[in-house]
Amino acid sequence: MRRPEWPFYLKPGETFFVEREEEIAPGERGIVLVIGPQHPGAGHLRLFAVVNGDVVADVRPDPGFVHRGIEKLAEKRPFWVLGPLLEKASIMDSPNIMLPLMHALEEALGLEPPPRAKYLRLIMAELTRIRTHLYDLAIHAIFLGHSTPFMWGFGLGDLIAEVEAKIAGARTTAAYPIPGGVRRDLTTDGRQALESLLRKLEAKLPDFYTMFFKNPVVKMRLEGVGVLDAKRAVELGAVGPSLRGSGVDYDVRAARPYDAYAEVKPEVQVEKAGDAMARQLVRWREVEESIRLIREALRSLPEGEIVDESLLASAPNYRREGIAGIYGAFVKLRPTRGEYLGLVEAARGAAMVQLFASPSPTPFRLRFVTPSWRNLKPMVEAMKGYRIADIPAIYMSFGYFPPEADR
Amino acid sequence: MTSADGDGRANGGVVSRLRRIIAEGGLRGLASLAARWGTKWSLWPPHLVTACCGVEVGHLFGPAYDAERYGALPMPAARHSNLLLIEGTITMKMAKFVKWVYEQMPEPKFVIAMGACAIKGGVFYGSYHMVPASNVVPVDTYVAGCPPTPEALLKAIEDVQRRRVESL
Amino acid sequence: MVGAIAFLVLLAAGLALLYAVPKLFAPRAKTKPKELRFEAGNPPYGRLRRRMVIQYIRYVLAAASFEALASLALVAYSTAQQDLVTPLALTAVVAGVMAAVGGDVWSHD
Amino acid sequence: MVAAVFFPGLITMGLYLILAVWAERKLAAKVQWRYGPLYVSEKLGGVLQTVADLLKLAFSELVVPSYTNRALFAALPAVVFFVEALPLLFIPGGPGLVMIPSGYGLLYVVAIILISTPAVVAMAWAEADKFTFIGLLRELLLEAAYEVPLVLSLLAMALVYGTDLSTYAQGLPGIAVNPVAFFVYLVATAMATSRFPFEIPDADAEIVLGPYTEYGSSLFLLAYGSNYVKLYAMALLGALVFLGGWAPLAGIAGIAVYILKASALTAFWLLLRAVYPRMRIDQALRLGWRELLFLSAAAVGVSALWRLW
Repeated sequence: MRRPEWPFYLKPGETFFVEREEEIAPGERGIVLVIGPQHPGAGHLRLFAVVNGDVVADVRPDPGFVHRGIEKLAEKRPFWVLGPLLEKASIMDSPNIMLPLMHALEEALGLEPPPRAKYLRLIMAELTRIRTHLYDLAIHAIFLGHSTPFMWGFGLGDLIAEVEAKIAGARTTAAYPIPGGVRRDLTTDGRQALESLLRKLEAKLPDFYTMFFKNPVVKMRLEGVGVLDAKRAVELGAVGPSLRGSGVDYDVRAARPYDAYAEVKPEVQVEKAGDAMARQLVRWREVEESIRLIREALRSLPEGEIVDESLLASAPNYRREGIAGIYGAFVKLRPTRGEYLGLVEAARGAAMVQLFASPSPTPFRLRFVTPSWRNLKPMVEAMKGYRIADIPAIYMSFGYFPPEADR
Repeated sequence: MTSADGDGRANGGVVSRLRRIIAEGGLRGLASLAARWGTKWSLWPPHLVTACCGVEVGHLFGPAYDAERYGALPMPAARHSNLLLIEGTITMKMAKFVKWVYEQMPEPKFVIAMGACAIKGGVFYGSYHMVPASNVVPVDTYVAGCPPTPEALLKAIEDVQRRRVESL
Repeated sequence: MVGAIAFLVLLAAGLALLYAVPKLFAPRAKTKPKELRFEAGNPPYGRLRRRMVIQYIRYVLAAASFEALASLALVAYSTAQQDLVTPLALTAVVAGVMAAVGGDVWSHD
Repeated sequence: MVAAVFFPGLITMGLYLILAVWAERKLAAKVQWRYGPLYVSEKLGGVLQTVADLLKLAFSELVVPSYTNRALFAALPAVVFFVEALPLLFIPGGPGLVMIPSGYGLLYVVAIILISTPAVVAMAWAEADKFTFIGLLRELLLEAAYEVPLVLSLLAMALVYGTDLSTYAQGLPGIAVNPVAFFVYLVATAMATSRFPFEIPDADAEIVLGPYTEYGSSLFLLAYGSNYVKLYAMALLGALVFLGGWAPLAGIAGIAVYILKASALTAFWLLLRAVYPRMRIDQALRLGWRELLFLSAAAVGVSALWRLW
């Protein structure tokens, strides 16, 4: 078999951004633990943790293991294929993480999704919010060594994935929203699948709650661990459940409603404690809130088209060709020059796209700010002063997802 | 059930097959048979997540697909694992560690490259910060998809079992 | 006694067999990373400083002293069959000391 | 000789190792809406999975890194395995079915259980990497947490039955005499064999695999298997001391009863994996030196009352 030569490992020293241990840990005290990238408690992030006995004195993060250059690649791609590129940042949360781009593009192209599309976006966004929260809870459980909620979380996530596949066409990366609408309509089949999914979730979620949140050992591990008070969380720029877990009442869906959130109003979930448990409780309540939102949106789902009328007018073959016809219409569109902003509440927090458009199909520049990137600094600050065993517990309470952070 | 059993039946039962193996290869032949059978049903991937395909790997070991049925069990460290699951994009920064982990794994070892990114780049084709998996480690099986479904991964595990392990 | 010796010899033989099997039959490919210490996928970083976890030293001290008392109670009882006083007194010492100083021991974490 | 080879000796020990690992995976899978190991022997529910893992590990490359003391690195897993198996010398498998008959069997067993932790510590020390060093410290600290309650709970039983293990199968089972001591024994054994809420020394999300991190191939088998040997010895001891061992039967049927009781205890310890995450080391230490210590002291008191009454 061919054994290709890869020269990197011959020069191991160059893999560290801090060459010498002494620069991180001055003096003789403690050891520097290198956690990651091949470490079961860190995923693809590397943490240099200076531990003084069992207490973490300092943590230096080394992100960038999954930096694939999404922002740079976006400058070479026409706007109608940017969605699938940006959704790879957070694939289980794809409708949410793509939405800011869609909002920016719609503004640049002068499109406006019809009401039905807005509601469908909300339904899919909330569905994947549930899935992402369950993912974070499941991974948090396995980081604590609790394999049962891990399995249950992924089992329920699989049910959601199958319904996503039914509605949008793919388990994880469906690229459901498109500029000016959504990719597929909700059929009767999809609606039934969605309703039965919600019933199943409501039947199974209490078990998960008992196993995870009511478990005495989980309480011991999470309560009072990784505390960030409201002031500190805001200073460090935490977003999403990490911010709301510290008692700050901020949710983009409520503060700056987009799509159908103006009509289907979410209730912002806030916890005061600011510890790992509070952040996960916020996630849990948001799961319940999302189920309510989906129900409400399904009840008041308006009839009508799922893409903008003007697009339909310029794509006469849409009825015959389906969504491919719309893509034919995109080719003829050109964005107006200018700077556009999209800001939405993704599952892990506020996601923002800043689009510098020029009258060519490719954007001049695209800036993509993801919630995990914003949460990196608070996460690292929250780890200081706690135990080695708390590192994974704090890590996943922020729902840190490296592909999302590194883009 | 397995091709080994199928062959066994075709050649007149397990006992006569064992006798034939011992006659042909002696102790070494028997050892190789045991090693192949054991390795086939015990492919342990180390915990090395390279990119977002890790989400579907989670589902692979979740209740719906349950790769543990095939004997695959995620392991924390490289020293006691033998199946490297490359979960999507390998960036330049990660490539060093993929190589390092691969080198740390004891022989015999197998590699499954998962997802369009690991094959040629996928949606990130042309990025300045990534390499295809085949430039870093010798890949045994590729799984297409972005991300591949867990079924496809199960298929890849079966493929490694049948095509690679049994021909050791 | 024959049984005990047979057990020990057979066990040792079994364990030796487990060393022999990979030595004889396993494939071998020496690479540099295999020779170095495990560091979560990284090349070895920094020195290994073996420093005791000072935060919990009080528990080690308690264990070192009280384990002797508890074991002594067991031995004392087994050598003087009807004597209940020694084991009870020693257990009372262990529990009493911990009850007296425990608040201080448990609170410093 | 029967005791050495059949029960509680080598053959039962080997079968226990294979079945306990399989049962652990199957039981956890059952709770987690899964099948667990299956296709390796579909008709038998995947019971050969452990055999396959064993063969896989034994036939894979034996890596002994050069940065450490190679002889110690390679030898210590076997030493640990050997030491963990030593309590079996003194545990009777039935009336007269014991390798070394002794009036002080309980004392020997306790002594061996207490000296086995230094062997694990030595193993982790020989590996000499940061994660194993932390695993070593946790092993030491956890021993500090469980050993006094464990010794006291066994002392409580000795106050009632004496230290000759073969007398424990007569009369009332220990659980009826002193349920407090039984509870302490359950928790202390979960700590001693690092069962789940106390799987602190080899916490994979924190310190990779603690003392087992560096071992592959048959070294991993020995190192990891030693844990289950300890579990086997502790399950047999618990079944004898607290559940009456082979009582009420004798002979082959008695052995079956004894194995059933030990399996029930084992299943309890294995199922903890599906129910609890792991604690932090300071929490385990506080538990050991507060709740568990006073419970075990109370157990000694209960036994003294029983004797006086």
